Amino acid sequence: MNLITARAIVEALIFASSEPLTIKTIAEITELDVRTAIQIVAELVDEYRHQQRGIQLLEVAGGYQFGTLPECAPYLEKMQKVPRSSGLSAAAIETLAIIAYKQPITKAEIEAMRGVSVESSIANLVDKNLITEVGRKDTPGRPILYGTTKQFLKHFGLNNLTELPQVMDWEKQGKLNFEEIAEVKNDV
Amino acid sequence: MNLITARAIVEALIFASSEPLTIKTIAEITELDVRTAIQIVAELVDEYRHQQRGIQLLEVAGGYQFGTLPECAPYLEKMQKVPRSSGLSAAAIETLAIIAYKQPITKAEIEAMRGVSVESSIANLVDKNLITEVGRKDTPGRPILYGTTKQFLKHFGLNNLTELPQVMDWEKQGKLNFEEIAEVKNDV
Amino acid sequence: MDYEIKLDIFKGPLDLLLHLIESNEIDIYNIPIALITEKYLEYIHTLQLLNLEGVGEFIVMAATLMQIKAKMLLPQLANNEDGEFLIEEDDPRWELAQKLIEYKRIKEATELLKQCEAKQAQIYLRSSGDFADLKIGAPGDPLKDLSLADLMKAFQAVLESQEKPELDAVPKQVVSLQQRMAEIMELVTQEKHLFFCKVFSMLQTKIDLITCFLAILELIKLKKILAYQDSIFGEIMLTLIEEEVTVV
Repeated sequence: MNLITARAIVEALIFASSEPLTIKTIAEITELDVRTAIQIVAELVDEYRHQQRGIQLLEVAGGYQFGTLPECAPYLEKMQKVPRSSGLSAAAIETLAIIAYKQPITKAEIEAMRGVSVESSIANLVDKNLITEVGRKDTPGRPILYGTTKQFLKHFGLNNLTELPQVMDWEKQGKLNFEEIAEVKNDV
Repeated sequence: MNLITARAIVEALIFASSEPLTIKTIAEITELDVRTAIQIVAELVDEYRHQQRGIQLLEVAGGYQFGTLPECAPYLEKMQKVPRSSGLSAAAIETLAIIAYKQPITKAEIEAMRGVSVESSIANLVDKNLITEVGRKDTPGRPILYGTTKQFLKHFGLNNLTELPQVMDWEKQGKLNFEEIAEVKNDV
Repeated sequence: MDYEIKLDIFKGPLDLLLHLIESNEIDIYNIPIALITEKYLEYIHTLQLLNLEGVGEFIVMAATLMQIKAKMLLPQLANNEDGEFLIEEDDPRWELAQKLIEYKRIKEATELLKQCEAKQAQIYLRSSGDFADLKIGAPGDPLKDLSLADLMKAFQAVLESQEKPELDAVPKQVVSLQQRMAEIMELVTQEKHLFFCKVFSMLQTKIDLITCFLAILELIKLKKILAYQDSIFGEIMLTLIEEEVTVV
């Protein structure tokens, strides 16, 4: 397998995968070493970027995925056969924001912050696979701790949680730093 | 819209469409005349063909669609088989199927059926809350009995386990075979 | 109808309160509690008239506001026996102010997240279409694309892979178990490593298959041969046991 066909294979793999493909998986499947895989992917990203294509190679949720250019969106909207994800309600996205920035967090903690019941928001978000149980809090009743999923990262176009836009003076209050969360996630 | 961006838009449209895209639709959405649309698509087909990519632009069912090169198929097949960190591997699905139909069942009994160690499959399924300990078998060593969880039922939209679709009455047949085999043995 | 829309705008009591504070240009750390309570109750009253769902949560906040209002009326010295200055935390409004500030940040975070979402919504991903056969399980939801039919199929596959010999109605003994055992011993001696399936490949009738299988089992039991696999899903191999070797 020379470098040109390796590139073609990596391109085909990323193209065919319905999920962002990690360097690790790419290396595993192609039997390339990780460094070569990284190099090939970087070359592909560059190529797509500089060829004025309608497609770009994106880094999302810790992996690589093809997507269209935002500039093409008005035309794509006109196309009927394009499945779009349904939007979230205002209440659900507020609950999701709290979970994203404060994870891991319990339902009661979110309710205290929002001042309303978040039962249905949480059910909705779990259903959409944007949040998930990440553990139990070591307090009486051992309430469920929620965190965001890989799908969350994908939905919001983030590579990892550190890419969440900064909210002034807020992150500091988080109970776990993001690297730790990332570790927990990977173990799940 | 100059020709370069038109090409990018056409590329994005074909990429994002869930069905082969006809020249007519492309022309309609881009508001290009049909001749220009044909020309752009032909250029794209050519470009993909001559750049040693892993993706090709195919004419399928009267429309255009991206596909991977046949040469990449072995790698794509391999990708399917790579166990994903979060999805269930084929092995785990098989183990889950056995537990669903044969519960309560011990690890050793599952291993006897699958012929391989199911240690990690079981750990994975317990972790994902699809199976759980339901008791201990009254045999030496009192091995753990596994059964499916409520979440399992919920996912498959079942009210209870009796609603699992019937698979050929295997229990009965199994016994029958053993009896018959025993008979053969006695005959020897 | 008009109010229903308003209720939708305010995602909860904190949202409403924050709106009242901001629209009246009030300092969050120094809320004129009487004024705010009055405005808040006005709004709640309309909600109650409309008998809409979710009013309960707004009423809880109303109670909190009135409680704070009552505390504000108490002589401050009651809580301050040593004659020290009141520290911020002793202000009955402190907790509410903290909550509101936190909620303001939540709103900010929500806005930022919405922007991310809008930006990502501009990017279209490939529809799975033609590649349905290359579906890869989605993360987080291990069962995402697994249907009941898939589960059944998996189980069926297990069943089919089981030793499931069927017998002729009238078993006719063609080759005896002893004969078959001797044959297998011969084969294994010749080939050293014999493919398990190869032993069966020459056999035609079901009864022969069974006899052969039993012969292998018998030989394993007698520690004459050893059955092993190179890898988990590898072919089963048969080999001769020379001396004392543990049987699998």
